[in-house]
This record gives sequence, structure tokens and C-alpha cells, in this order.
Amino acid sequence: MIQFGGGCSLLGVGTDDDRSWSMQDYEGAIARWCPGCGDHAVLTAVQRLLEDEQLPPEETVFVSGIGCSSRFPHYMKTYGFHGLHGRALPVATGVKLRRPELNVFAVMGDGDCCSIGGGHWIHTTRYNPNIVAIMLDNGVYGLTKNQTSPTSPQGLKSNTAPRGAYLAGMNPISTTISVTNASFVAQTGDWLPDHIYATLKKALDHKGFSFVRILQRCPAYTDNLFADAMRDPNRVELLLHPSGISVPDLEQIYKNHTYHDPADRVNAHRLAEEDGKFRLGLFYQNEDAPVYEEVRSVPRKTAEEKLEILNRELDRHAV
Amino acid sequence: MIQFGGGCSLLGVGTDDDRSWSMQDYEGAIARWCPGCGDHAVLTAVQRLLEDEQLPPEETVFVSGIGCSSRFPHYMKTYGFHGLHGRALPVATGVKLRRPELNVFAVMGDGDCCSIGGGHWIHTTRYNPNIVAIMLDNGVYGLTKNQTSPTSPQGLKSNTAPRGAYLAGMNPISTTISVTNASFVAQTGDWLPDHIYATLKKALDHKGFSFVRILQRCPAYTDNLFADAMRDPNRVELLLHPSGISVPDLEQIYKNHTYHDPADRVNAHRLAEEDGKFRLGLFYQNEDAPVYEEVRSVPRKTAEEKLEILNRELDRHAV
Amino acid sequence: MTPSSASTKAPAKKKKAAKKPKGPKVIKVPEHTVEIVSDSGEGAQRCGQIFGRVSAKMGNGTWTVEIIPAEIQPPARTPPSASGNRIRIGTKPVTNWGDAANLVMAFNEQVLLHRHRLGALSDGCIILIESMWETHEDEDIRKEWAAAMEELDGHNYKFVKVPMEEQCLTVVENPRRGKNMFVLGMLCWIYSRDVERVRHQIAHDFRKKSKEVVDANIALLNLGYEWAEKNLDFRVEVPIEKPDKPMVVMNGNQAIAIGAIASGMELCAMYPITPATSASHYLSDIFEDYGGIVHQAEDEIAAAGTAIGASYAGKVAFTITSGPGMALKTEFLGLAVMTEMPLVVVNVQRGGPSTGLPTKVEQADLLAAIFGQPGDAPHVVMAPATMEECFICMTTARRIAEAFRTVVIVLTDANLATGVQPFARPEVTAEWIAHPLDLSPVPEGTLPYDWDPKTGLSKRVIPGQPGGMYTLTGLAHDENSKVAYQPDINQRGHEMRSRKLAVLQQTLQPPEVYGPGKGDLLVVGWGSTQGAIEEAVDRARNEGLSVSSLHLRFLSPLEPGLKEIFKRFKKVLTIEIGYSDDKDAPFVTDENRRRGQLTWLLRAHTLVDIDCWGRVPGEPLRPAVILETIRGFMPNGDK
Amino acid sequence: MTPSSASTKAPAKKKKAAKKPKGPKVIKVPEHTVEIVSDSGEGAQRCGQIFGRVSAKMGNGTWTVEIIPAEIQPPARTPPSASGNRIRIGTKPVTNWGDAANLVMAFNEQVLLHRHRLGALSDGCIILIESMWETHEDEDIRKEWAAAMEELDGHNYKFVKVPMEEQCLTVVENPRRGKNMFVLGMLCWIYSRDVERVRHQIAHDFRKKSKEVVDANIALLNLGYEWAEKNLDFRVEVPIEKPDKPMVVMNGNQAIAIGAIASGMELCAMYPITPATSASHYLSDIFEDYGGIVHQAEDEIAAAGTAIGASYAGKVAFTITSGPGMALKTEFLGLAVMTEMPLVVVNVQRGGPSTGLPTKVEQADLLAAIFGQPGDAPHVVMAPATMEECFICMTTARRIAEAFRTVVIVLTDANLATGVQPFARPEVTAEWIAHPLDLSPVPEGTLPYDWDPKTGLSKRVIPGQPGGMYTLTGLAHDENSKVAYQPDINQRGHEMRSRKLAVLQQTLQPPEVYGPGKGDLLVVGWGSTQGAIEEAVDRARNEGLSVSSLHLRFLSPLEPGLKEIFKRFKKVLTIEIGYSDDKDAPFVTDENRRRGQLTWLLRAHTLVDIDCWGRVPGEPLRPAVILETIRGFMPNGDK
Ligand SMILES: Cc1ncc(C[n+]2csc(CCOP(=O)(O)OP(=O)(O)O)c2C)c(N)n1
Ligand SMILES: Cc1ncc(C[n+]2csc(CCOP(=O)(O)OP(=O)(O)O)c2C)c(N)n1
Ligand code: SF4
Ligand code: SF4
Ligand SMILES: [Mg+2]
Ligand SMILES: [Mg+2]
Repeated sequence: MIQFGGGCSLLGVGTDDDRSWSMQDYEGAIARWCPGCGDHAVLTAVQRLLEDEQLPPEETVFVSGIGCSSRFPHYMKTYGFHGLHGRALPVATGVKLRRPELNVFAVMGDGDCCSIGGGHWIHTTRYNPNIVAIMLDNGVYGLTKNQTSPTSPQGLKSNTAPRGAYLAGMNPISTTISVTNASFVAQTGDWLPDHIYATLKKALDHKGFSFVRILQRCPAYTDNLFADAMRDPNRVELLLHPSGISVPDLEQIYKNHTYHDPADRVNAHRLAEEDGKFRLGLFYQNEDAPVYEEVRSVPRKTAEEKLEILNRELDRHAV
Repeated sequence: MIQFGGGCSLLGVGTDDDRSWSMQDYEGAIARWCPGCGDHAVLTAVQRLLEDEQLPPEETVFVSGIGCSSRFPHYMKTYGFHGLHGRALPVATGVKLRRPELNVFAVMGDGDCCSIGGGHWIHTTRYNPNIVAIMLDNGVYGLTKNQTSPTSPQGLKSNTAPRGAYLAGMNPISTTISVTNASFVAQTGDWLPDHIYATLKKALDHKGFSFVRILQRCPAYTDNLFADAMRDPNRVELLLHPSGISVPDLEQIYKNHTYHDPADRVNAHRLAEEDGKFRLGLFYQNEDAPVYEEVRSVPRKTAEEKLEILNRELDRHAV
Repeated sequence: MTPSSASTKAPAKKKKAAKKPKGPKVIKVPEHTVEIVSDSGEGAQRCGQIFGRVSAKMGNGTWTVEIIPAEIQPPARTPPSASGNRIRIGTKPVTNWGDAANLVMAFNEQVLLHRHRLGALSDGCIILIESMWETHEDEDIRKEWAAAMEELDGHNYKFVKVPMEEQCLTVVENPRRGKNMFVLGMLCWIYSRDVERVRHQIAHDFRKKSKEVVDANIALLNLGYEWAEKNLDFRVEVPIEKPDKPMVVMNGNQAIAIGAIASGMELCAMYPITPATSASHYLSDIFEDYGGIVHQAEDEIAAAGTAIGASYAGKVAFTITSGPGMALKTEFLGLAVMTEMPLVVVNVQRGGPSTGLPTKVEQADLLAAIFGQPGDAPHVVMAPATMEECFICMTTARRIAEAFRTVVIVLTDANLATGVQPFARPEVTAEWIAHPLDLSPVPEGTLPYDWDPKTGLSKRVIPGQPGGMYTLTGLAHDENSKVAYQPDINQRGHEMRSRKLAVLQQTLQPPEVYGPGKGDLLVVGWGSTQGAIEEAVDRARNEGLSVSSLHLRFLSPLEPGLKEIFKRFKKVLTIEIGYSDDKDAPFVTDENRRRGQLTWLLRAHTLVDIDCWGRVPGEPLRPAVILETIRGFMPNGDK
Repeated sequence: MTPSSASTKAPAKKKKAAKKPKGPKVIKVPEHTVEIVSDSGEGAQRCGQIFGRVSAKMGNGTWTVEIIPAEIQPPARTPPSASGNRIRIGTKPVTNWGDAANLVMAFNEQVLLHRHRLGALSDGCIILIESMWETHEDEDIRKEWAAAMEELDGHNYKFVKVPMEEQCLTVVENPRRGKNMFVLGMLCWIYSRDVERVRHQIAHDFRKKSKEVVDANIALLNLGYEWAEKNLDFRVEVPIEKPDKPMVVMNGNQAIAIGAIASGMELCAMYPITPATSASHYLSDIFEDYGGIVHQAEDEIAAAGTAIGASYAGKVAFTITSGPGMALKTEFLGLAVMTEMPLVVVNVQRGGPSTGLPTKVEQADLLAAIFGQPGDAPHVVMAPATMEECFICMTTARRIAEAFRTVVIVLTDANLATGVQPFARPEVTAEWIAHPLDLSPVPEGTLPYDWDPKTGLSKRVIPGQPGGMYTLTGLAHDENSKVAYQPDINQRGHEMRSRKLAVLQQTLQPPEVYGPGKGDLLVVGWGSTQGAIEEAVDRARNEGLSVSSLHLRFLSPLEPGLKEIFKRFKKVLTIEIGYSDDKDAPFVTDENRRRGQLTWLLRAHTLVDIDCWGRVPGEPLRPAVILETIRGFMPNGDK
């Protein structure tokens, strides 16, 4: 059979580290979401975070699926992978598994993550790679123009449910918490930039799979989904704890505070499943859950060592 | 384009109801599982149940995926659908959706249900069709000869994890409970025929998606997975409650009793996630969860009525 | 006001207000092509859809095509923002979107530029354009306008500047939401559309909106009509020949949806995907009342599984999707073929590969539809060529699926899906929609695969039938559906499944050649390109070229007699909206050339040296482009 | 004891105990085929594997094939329970499993019957069989024995009854677990195998078991050896020609696994599926120590996604699966092609369609591999024909994937996967395994798809490279990876992706004809059938037939020069382990005939009227069957 020589001549070259990045350095193409789309606020918060953390753009990867929300990587000036609907997490896992040194973010929509991506969502939570997973939950299929999503509240009218959604919306927070090795589960809302920022910062600091659900307005189709929460601070409840997420100014506006220890898994379930309030904050965190790329880390051998192993293996089969 | 006439001449014919069925009437091909395989006990319990309930074989359908466990339908003398690996639930949903009068069972393996079928498992739990779902959990991939499954305990050696499973086994009970509209979640063990029977009876009586995890021995690959539980009654804990599952004789042998109200979702999570004991019984039940085929039930119109609607629709587009 | 040629300075000079003309001159033509283009969100599409439907309902031949931007929310006043509709109307039936527009309604000069650059405007095209930009307070905008006019100069475009915004402001405060109705009003006057019908259509389209909204839109419609009447000095008349038979007007996805109902199918399991979804939107609206169900599954795999489960338990069910969704259904299609499960799968093709061009037309899923499933999985693949056939083929598909116990894949595309065309109102009969389930007992030991050894056909047994209990399996099985690995049994199962296609093929008629049955060049196509190909072939023959065309509807099995037909022509050329290597491209040889998908199929089938031409423009082919291609590929041609 | 012809009565008369023979007669042959068959669970497979490996390591040409039952746990002493191994050894290299066995070790008469019915035993075959059943206390069993002997009568089988159980009981209490080693011992004596090597192999195979187990097995081995020595009066000698170069022995899946390592790939993402899984078992064992990872994903979709993610971020990764898993990867393959992601996909083909025959060989995923992805998705498909090529092709695949930024699908099958064959020890070099990641900075604005307009080739940029930041997308895109829907950009992207195949094709060599370059009949095959086809062709030529054969390794793009080669033969016939309609079947016409997959490909490619013969027996083709076919298809033949 033919043999191919060549390929590119490769020398591992490091990068000089006396560089610094401004917010603009993280800005990619101009965001093309609808005016007033909640995704804009998240994009800004993320860019702010990257600047504050001074993450080298070339060592940062945003992986997404397909959907309005999944256009996110195009609007960042980092490496990006705008892949298949529902499949952001397996790809992100592959990136992290072989390149643990990279900062990996996964951005998904609610249909993307919870519907077609449901299996990957559960299993990636269990693998617990050190990835920040952002689910932009607008309770609808935006890009395909208004179909019911698993998080659509019961009764919400859409093009596939003209008489209203048949089922109650699912609860991504509770389900994520229920998965073995779940290590970080938080919720925030797009209308609270500082809370988004604080939540994502906490998620980035966390070592493991940080699942962040962001309640996101879709002026085009679900404009009023969170109207109550925005109109009436009383509908919102902040989860507070020394080891939780705290945005002091907000605590003045939102007077419903619940003291919740993120280590308390059972109470996290209770808070996640109890109706009535929009709960924002850190539901659950477990810093001891094993991190997949560490569990699977392997020795980096030299070519010579590898050759030796390879020949030893061939010896075992030698005549 | 060509037009096809014909198809079979069809008259809806009822079935005479003065028939009765013995256990043998439910026996299909001879079961080909390994000697000592836990699946045998489940098969017997199911056949006993069908006899006691006198379910007409022709109105009963067993749907399965692919795996040792999924051979189940072949060993029943009812209608059966031995489909694709991981896809039993969507098929079962399709059957139930159009034929609500049929008794539908779905039999799956742990890899089948929780790994490749993960997304369907979550969503079918949410649709909540009136189906009895049996997951035969041997903590391993049996049919393909010993690979790690999502429920394999950490450290269990297999052909794909020769040094032992990398991750802790996932918790199907807790995750199922966490899903919106979850309506019935129970656990039993293959070495307790009466408990299997009582559990499946309860599941059959329940109107909605009854998820039953059966701890199943695989002498071929995971013979000792539940050895502790079988050797030492003290490792087992029975969940008891007036509205739960009760097998008086067993309560003598297994002295650890926990009084748990199946309506208490948060406590169900706690019991499901607390380590140390093999908990058997009914973790959660919600009889009020909407049942999918009822939510989606539609009027059965006559041909004339249908024609009329059809023509009305065409009129809307008429020139 | 009189249409005037554009020029960089001229416009600036023109006055915005217009003087009353003395009696409009009437341009009488057999056909006219209109485009309405705005920034996305300004509603040019809605305007175009109503204009198209009303034109069709009045009896004009009609074909519409949507103009869709790539971005969710492209920046206003930029070429990529162009969104709208092309409507080609004629006295005779119209079968495709034609070549270039004769009249354009442009909401700004940038979206106009976009269409101009794509060659969508005919030489001498009449352009009615929002005039506010020319004199906008923002200097940059004025500059952009001037630059655009310069670029547009030299094509004899006739400009009419219309103070759309200014006018609309007299009725609503947010003209961005109303201009489209104002423009619609103008079109109604220009083309003498039946305004009453238009009002009805508006009322219907906005039925879910408040009365205020409807009234406002009607007011804007009237305003546009009056403004045109007052200010325009020309009208366009496309004479109407009332069709002798009752007609209906709908787009391909609506035809698929109503066709599915007419076929008697009662369950559609789907997962949203462009451009297939609108069919299920429509179904979701009307199906329940009828007794049917649209199940939106968690993904395409589940959708296929649920449809299969429903078919297994009763009436044939169907699933509808597009490329990426088809890919996910691959495994379940294999199971359906293996278990001889009647199933209808509609694939509304879009641009590929992968996510590709989600809103655009392409015909490149052909081979994946036929050969995509691992193992030998014989099944039926058919492709409607018109909106009418979208309707008919659903019944045909369901009947074949049932009679042959097999999978039928229906390939349509984005062009058929969103295009609107009038066609003869189909006859619907009770026969198939009645069709109750046969739950009568069968004798003990009835074989679930009681194959006729010659035809491979068998009658299926359905849960509920006493005595028929069996377990279906995707493993190799005998006629009793028992798992069996013996060589002869596996061979037999393969034979029986394959044989059915041979039997079906023998029931098919050879396709009819369009034009003379012999000649220099035969153009072969399939799917939505029929109209454009035949129009090009007509023109070519008018030029004296000896060209005919052939259009295929069954791709698997192929219709009979193809080789005989091909032999009667010096050269055979396939034309597809799909990629194929051009023969003169670098490194491409006759040997390694990757030919069009239909070409592959027909070469293997007939051994005729069929040439091919394929493009992936993400838009329907234009007759003029096909004509050009025909000229180039004539046996005596230079290609 | 002397082998004796079977007869219904004769056996009953025979005595169980055996007398010492006077010096064995030695049957000296150039090759011999052995089968070991037992109830599944009795370990005939293990026995056969060791016998095969040792024979190969001693220098005999060797080819082994596993005999696998359909059920998990079929009932003991029934034909469907037959499990075991066929080992064909020769003085010269052996390239396939041959026709029929010359010697059989049968653990009971029912499994023997199974092989007999499948025509697996040669006329005059020597059969050593467990004798306990003949005189079993259970009368039914004795009856079954008698009936079997009756059925087996008349084929000159030479029976030797062996008191296996009785003997084993002298060493272990559960003979069911030990018979296989006893039988192995007998084989060692009969074929004069190097017992020391055998002990080593046993020690290795049971390395995870306790010392007791190993010792017990060795004891049984010795017992069998001594018993044979005492009681058999014949031995078989297959002379050994020591190969001049160093050799290795392994099965195809092991070759794939070590080949993957040698190619420098470091991540294998997979989901278990027969018959592919054993390759990842093997990798899981040795890969980590080497610095590689086997990631068992939650399903095949995730496996593909994780491999793609790993490739995107660094070295080329691969995924391995079989038919149903391939189906699930379809969508991700489309993405990989669209984004020009280097990726290696191994498909170990099994019987289809759907779940089909999970453990059996078939070659019917060819067209799905090439055309399965919706849209135009050009990529490479190659197929090794031997265990050695399984090893080599992994490096080739990885290099092509890298150099051409594309997907390479490697098609092997269950026959290669589980069959064991010796081959020249491959040279492994550091060049590719060294290959560090290039993370050097690239100039700002470096294009992620910097296509060479002629070749379509471009150098990829990897995360970590400063200045190279871009977002990859499965949507239509320009060379900057920006989403773009313009017709020309979409056309360009298609061209560039397709062009790479034309370029690759020009680097390929025409395949070599096996036998004369011209003649009456050319047999064309691909994959694991090479050995059987060439052996049949040799025999046919010895019969004076003018036959040659051609074996293809690249299926996409196809190797050059095929048409020229075909033209030099009166007739071209493809032979595949895959279904095709027989031309004389009911309703099947030359027009609607569904031909073999390779046939279809080659007809479209060359326009030569290629005929085909295909079967789906779920086992490798036998040279004798192919020879029979060749006779029938000779241009002057009756077919
Ligand atoms: C396999 C596949 N199925 C379906 C689609 C069509 N599709 C694109 S985005 C989308 C869902 C979008 O909703 P969501 O994930 O919530 O993201 P959003 O647009 O709301 O941000 C769908 C169904 C696709 N691109 N691929
Ligand atoms: C799509 C697909 N992937 C993989 C396989 C191979 N396969 C068959 S069964 C199985 C898993 C069996 O494990 P489990 O589901 O736990 O069932 P068990 O055999 O343990 O009862 C796998 C991976 C398949 N048949 N189809
Ligand atoms: S459709 Fe909704 S989610 Fe999508 S961009 Fe617009 S507002 Fe945002
Ligand atoms: S392998 Fe395990 S699960 Fe499968 S049949 Fe045998 S014992 Fe049961
Ligand atoms: Mg959404
Ligand atoms: Mg299992």
C-alpha cells in the first residue's frame, strides 16, 4: 500500500508570557443575535471574565452545538468549535482529554443540551472534565423559529404546540445534581450581568464540570418567560453561603435570601424542585469529585520509550 | 405517479373474552441465558404476574433494546419488539401512543438504558406514558462480553477497564426521580422472586411510566456484584410504607426497615444517594403526573368526518 | 412619477414628493417576476407570500421563492440582511422562479445591491425604492446611497423613489412593522390584485393577533394602494386565464402535510429542523382535530423509533426531517428495512454537507437515502417534482410502504418546501383514511413473515390479533421471526427483502420524455428542478437545438426503460443542484472525476457514458443558466 | 486405535478402552485443516486459538477462523451449540480458511453434526470424538448418538472414539472445564507441536488466573499428549519451512490496535460492539502504559465527537466500531469532512442489515461508508486484505488523514478481526510516533482553510497556536471559516474538499493483476476475500481456465487504471461476501437487478458491464465455492 511521508515539520514552540489582553482582544465577529436577546449580556460577561482572568485567547476554546446560543464562539476571539446540534459536550471532552492545559468552555441551548444532547449532558456530568458548561435557557427553540423545548413551561404556545406545551418544563438543575460525580451546579439570569459574572467566575475557579444554567430572554419568542422575576424582586430568591456566589448589591434588591450550603446535596434537590421562586446562585458543589482528564492522565513518553514499548509488544507476538 | 390499490381487506374484529391463560401460555422460546443468570428469575416473575393479572397475550407487548436482557421478549409468548441497542423506550412510546389499550413493557439492560439510551430514558420518564420499564442492571455489558457499564462500581475490572472502572457507578434511581413528571421509581433484586413480583405488580398497577431497576447477577462477569447483599441481610434495607411495596416474609429476614413515604421526593433523593445499603422498595410515586397518551389523546373520527375536515382544509387553499 | 434611470447625481436632484400622473400606461405581459426585499424583520416575506397566494388564487400561474439571510439578525442596511420573496406570475402555469426580476420593491438600497450582485435583477428592471435614505440626516447613509446608485448605474434600471416611511408614519408610529403592508398595497394597484382577497388573507395570517393589528395592517394596505394610484404612471397587466378545474394554492410543506392526512397516516413523529419543520407546524395546527398526532421527540433517533413503534402497532406512521436528521435516523432505517416495517420518511433536503446551508435548496442526499444504511437494506426512494406531487406522493408512499412492507423515503427540498404554486384540487377519498386496524384473530402459527417465495411479499400481523404473537427482531431471522444464523436462512431473508423492489419496479411505467423521443442531447433531472429544466429545454429548442429532457420520480427502484431512452440520444447530461467535479478542473481526470449523484446511479444502471453538470448555489437553478449549460454541452458544443 | 468408518451398528460394538498401537503411521501432507468443536462454554475456542498461535509461531503457514453460536447460552448437545475454531496449517503461507476440515476434535456428536450439515468436513475426514455419549446411561442420549452416526454414515469419516471425560476425571473433578486442554494435548502429539511453547502460551493466556488453574491445565495438556501417544496409531506431519525473516502472529484486531499505536495516534474513542470491541480490549490493556487513552464513551455518537474533539485539539484520533455504530456516526462524519478534520474511523464489518449477524463476516458496508453522509462529503475509504495490511493501513490512514485533512474510513471485517495469521514483523519507526504538536505562533490572520486553489490542500491551525484563533463550523464557510451563504463561496468549499480526492488518486498506483494481465475472466474482490479468491483462481488455472483476479485496497478514491485492466478480459466478475440478486431469480431482470456493492461502484466508474456473485453465509467464502462460481461464470460457461 502507498506510504505517506512528510506532514508538516513540527517544533513545539512556547509563547512569551509578558502579554496582556483587553476586553476587545476577546471580541470576535459582531454578535448577530436579535436586539434584546439575553445572549448579548452573557457574551459581555464572558469577555469581561476572560479579561479579568487574562486567559490567553489561543489557550481558550469555546465549543458549542447548533442554535442561536451556539453562535457564541463566532463572537469570541478565541479558538472555537461550532459543531453539531446537541453534541458540544463530547467534543469538548475530547479537547480537554488530550489538551488539559486548555481552558475549555461549552455553550449550549436548552434544546441543544437537554433534548437532543440529553445523554451527553448526563454522562459528561459524570465524567466531570474541567469544563465550564453554559446552558442558555430561553425555554424555546430559537434558531428554528419557535418550537417547544424541554424547558418550555406547560402551556407555552409554540409552532409545534399551538395549543400550548403539553408537559411541564423539565428541571435541568435537579437532574444535573442527581448525577454521580456532579460537582458544580448553578443558576443565574441574563438580566443580572453582575450575577452572571460572579457565577461564571465561580464556575471557572471550580475544578471539574461546572454546569451553569442561565435563564435567558428570547424577545423573539419567549419575551415574558422571566418577566415576573424581572418585574417583581419578590419572585426571585438568592441562594447565599460563604462558599457560594455573592453579589452584595443584588442582595439589597432581592430580599429573599436562602442560606444554602452547596455541599448539601439533598437540600439542593429540594431547592431545585420546589416551585414558586426563581432561585439564583450555587445549588451544589463538590470539589472532591474526580476530574476526568486527571483520572485518565497518562505518562508522556519519549519517542524512544514508545518505540521500545511497541517493539516489546511485537515481541510478544513474534514467531 | 403510480397509484396503489389494495392492501388487506380489514374488518375490526373483537376477541372473545371468556378465555383464561396459564403461566405456560406466556412462555415463548426456551430462555438462553447462562445458568444462574438473574434474568431467569425476572422472566418467571413476569410470567407469574401476567398469569395472575390474566393479561391477554395478544394485547401485551414487550419492547426491548439489544443485550442479554433484551432477549427477554423472545422468551415470552406475547407480541415482542427486539429492536435497537438503547432505543426500546421511543419504540414503546410509539406503540402506547397509538394503541393505549395495549399493555406495554420495556425491558432494558443498564448499558442499554443508562448509557446509549440515556437521553430516551430521561425524556420517556418525562413523557410518562403508561409503560412498565424494567432495567436489568448487572453492572456490566454482558452480551458483548464484559465491558464497563455506567453502573459498574468503581474499580470493577472489565475488558475495557482492565485496571478497574475509572468512575463511580451512576445512580439510575436518583436521576430518574429528578426528572419532571417522574411517577414511579422502584428497586428490587433478582434473588428475591417475591419482591420482584410485588414490585412489578405495583408497577403494573401504577398508571404512568413505572421505572423498575432490578439488581441482576451476571454469573459470567459480575457474579459477586450483590454477593454482600445476598450473604448479609444486614447490607439490605427495605423501604416500607402502607402505599409502598410489602413482602411480609422478607421483612422477617431483612431487619433493616426504613419507613419512607413514596410521595416524599426529597427523602427519596436522600435514600437513593446515601451509600452503604442496598435499598429495595418503592422510592417514589406520584399518581397525579399526567400520562402522555392521555395528554395526547385525540378524537377518533369516522372516515366521513375526516373527509369533511380534509376538504375544509383544502377549501382554505382553494383558488 | 416616471421611472428614471439611476445615476450618481440624478437621484440627489429628484424631488421626494410626487406629482399626479395623467392616466397610467399599462404594461401588458404574459408573465412578470416581482421581488420584494427588505432588511430581515421588516416583513418583506409576509408581503411576498400574500401577494403570491392572492395572485395564484386569482388564477395567475404562480411560483414563489423565499429570500432568506444567513444570520439570525444581520445588521440592518447591509447586503447580507436582504430578506424577502420572489414571485413569478404568468398567464400560463409557472413552474419555476425564472431568471431575473422585472420589478423590485426595495426597502433600502443595500438589500437591493445584494440582489443586483447575485444577478437577480433583469436589465431594465423597474425598482420602487424607499426614498428616505437618499436624504437621510446621517451623512454615512447618504454616502452609502450614492455609492450604491453608482454601482447600480448602467443596467437601465428604472427607479421610482417612494416615501414609504413618511407615508406609513401617517398611520402607525413604527413603520418598520408596517412598510410591508404599504408595499403590498402598491403591488395590489400595480398588478390590479383583488384587494378584497388580500384583506381576507391578511385577516387569516394575523388571526392570532389582536383586531388592532389587523386593522392597522389593512389601513396601511389601503394607504399603499392609494399612494400608488395617485403617484404611479404605469401598471402591469398579466392576463388571467381562469383555470377550468378547481385549484388549490399551497407550498410544498403544506402539500406534504395535507397529503399525509389524505394518505390516512395518523402519527407524525419529528424533531424540528429547517426546512422540514414548517410541515409539522402546519400539521400541529390541524392534525389533532382530525384525530392525528404530531409527536415532537427529544431527537431524530427517538422520532424514528416512535414512528416505527406506531407503525408496528398499527397504521403506517411517518417522520419528517432534513439532512442532519436523516443522518441520525440511519440506524433505525436499517431496522425498519430488516423487520419489513412500513414507514414513510420525508427528507426535505437542504444544503450540505453537515449543517451546510440550513435554509437553502440542494439535492445531495440522494445516494445517502438509497445506500446510507450499513448492510444490504433495500427500500424505496421517490422524489416529487412539484407542489402537487408533494401532495400525491404521500399517498403513494404510504400505499407502497403498506403493500410492500417497506420503508419509503420521500425526497423533497427547500425549493418545494417554501415555494407556493397553484395546482388542481386533489380528489380525496375515504378508502385509505377509513382503513380501520385489522385485529381479527389469525390461526395459531401464522408466520409473521409469510413470504411469497416469488415476490417476497407477506401480510403483517399486528399486536392485538389473537394467535399472531411473535417477536420482531433486527437480528437475522427466519419467516417465523426466530433469530437464525444459518447461511441459507440469512441468504433467504436478504432475497425476500430485495425481491420486493424487483416486483415494485415491474409495476412502474417508463418515464415520459419531455420533447422529441430522440435527438442530440437528453437532460435528466429529478426533484424540484423539473420546471426550470423544461423551460430551458423549450428555449433551447426554440434556438433550434435538438434537446429533450427526462425527469425521474422513482430513484429506488429506478423506473423502467431508461437505457432504451438514453440510447436514442447522442448525449445524456444530468443536471442537479448538487456538487460534481467539472471535467476541466485541475487534477480532475475522466477517471477520478467525482460525478453528480444521479449520474453515478444512472451510469451504474445503464452503462451509458452520462455526463453531468451540478452546482450548489444555495438557490434554485435559473432556466437561463441551464440553457447556457445546454448550449455548452451539446454534442457538437465546445464542452 | 485405528480410525474406522462410522456405521450405525459398528460404533456400538467398539470397546471404549484402547490398545497400544505398534508405532504410528505418519501422514505427511503440505497442509491440513483442523476443527475443534464443543458445546459453547467447553473451551474449544481457547484450545483452537492456542493451537493456531503455536503452529504459526513454529513456522507453519496458519489461518484460523472462529466458530461462534448465535445464542448466548445455547442448549448443550445441540447443533446450534457448536462453538470452536478452524485452524488451517500449511508448509507454505496459508491465506484463508480453506474448504473442509481434514481432522476434527468433537466434544459430542451433535456439534459434529452441525459442522457436517454445513459441509465443513472433508470426505474421509478423521474425527476424534468424545466416546462417553455412545454408552451414556441416559437412553435418549444413546439414541441421539445412534441417529447422528447414521446421518454421518457414508462420508468415509474415520472415527476415533476418545474417553475424554473419563481421562480428565483422573486429574480434575469438573472435566467440562478441562477437556479443551486434554484435546490440545492430543493435537500436540498428532501434529508434533512444540509442547514447551504451548505451556508458555497457556501460562500467558491464564496469567490473570491462579497458579492452580494454570497447573491443572498443564496437567490436562500432558495427559492428552500421553493418551494420544499411547492410543493413536497415526500422526500428521505438515513440514515446516522456517521463514527467512522475523515474523509475528496476531489477529486482525490486534494488528489494528498495534498498528494504531505505530501510526502515532494516541486516542481511541469507542463504544463496545462486536466484532470491533476486541481491538479496544487489547488497546485498553497496553495503551495507557504507552501514553495513550481508550475512552469508552456513552454511545457511538459521543465516541465520534470525542475523537473529533481530540483531533481538533491535537494529534489525529480514531474511533472503531461496526455497522450499527457506523450508522450512528454518520452525522459526525459529515461534520468532520465539512471541517476537514483529520480522523480515522475503523469499521469492522459484520453481517447486516441492522443488528443482523453480529459475530459473522460480511462486506456490505461499502456504499454506506462511501456515500452514507447526506450532502457531498468526499473522504477516503480503504480496506486491508490481510492481517498484515490491518497493521500497515493504520499508519497509511493516519498519514492520509493528516496530509489531506480528511476522514479516512478503514473497512475490515469479522474474518480479519478474529482470524490469526503470521506475517513479516513490521518495521516501526520513531518518525510518526514522535511527532510533537506544533504550537508555534502563526501570523495574525492566518487562514484556517488556506486552500491551495489547485489541490485543495491546506495546513491546519491547532488551539494553542498564538495568532491562529478561529471558529470551526459545520455551516458553509469561506477560507476564514466564516459562515457564508454566497453561491460562489459554497461552490468553492465543495470544490476544495472534492479536489483532495483527485489529488490523492493521482498518488496511487494501479493494482496488480493476480495471474495473466489478460484472459477470459477477471475476478475482482476487496477486503478479507483475497486469499480465498486467489486460491480458487490458482485451481481454476490448473484446470486450464483463463482466469485472473484483481484485489482493491482503495475504494474511495478508486485506484487508477481499472478500466484498462478490465478491458483486457472478456468478462469481469465481482465476488463479495454481500448480497446481490441472482440474475435468474423471479421478477429479477437485467434492468432491475440489485447488484453487489463493489459491482455498482465499478460499473459507474468504468462503464464496463461487470457481473457479480455475492452471498451472505455469515462465514468466509470457501475456495471450492469460488472455484465453482468461476466455472459457472466463464464467458463460455452456462451462466
Ligand atoms: C441533528 C439536528 N437536528 C435538528 C437541527 C435543527 N436545529 C437547529 S438549532 C435547534 C434547536 C435550537 O434551540 P436551542 O438548542 O434551545 O438553542 P436556541 O436557538 O434556543 O439558543 C434545532 C432543532 C439541527 N441543526 N441538527
Ligand atoms: C448501536 C449499537 N452499539 C453497540 C452495540 C453492541 N452491544 C450490544 S448489547 C450491548 C450492551 C449490553 O449491555 P447491557 O445493555 O447492560 O445489557 P446486558 O447484556 O448486560 O443485559 C452493546 C454495547 C449494538 N448492538 N448496537
Ligand atoms: S431568536 Fe431568540 S434566542 Fe435567538 S437570537 Fe433572537 S432573541 Fe436570541
Ligand atoms: S452473560 Fe451475564 S447477563 Fe448475559 S446471560 Fe450470561 S449471565 Fe446473564
Ligand atoms: Mg433555546
Ligand atoms: Mg448489563
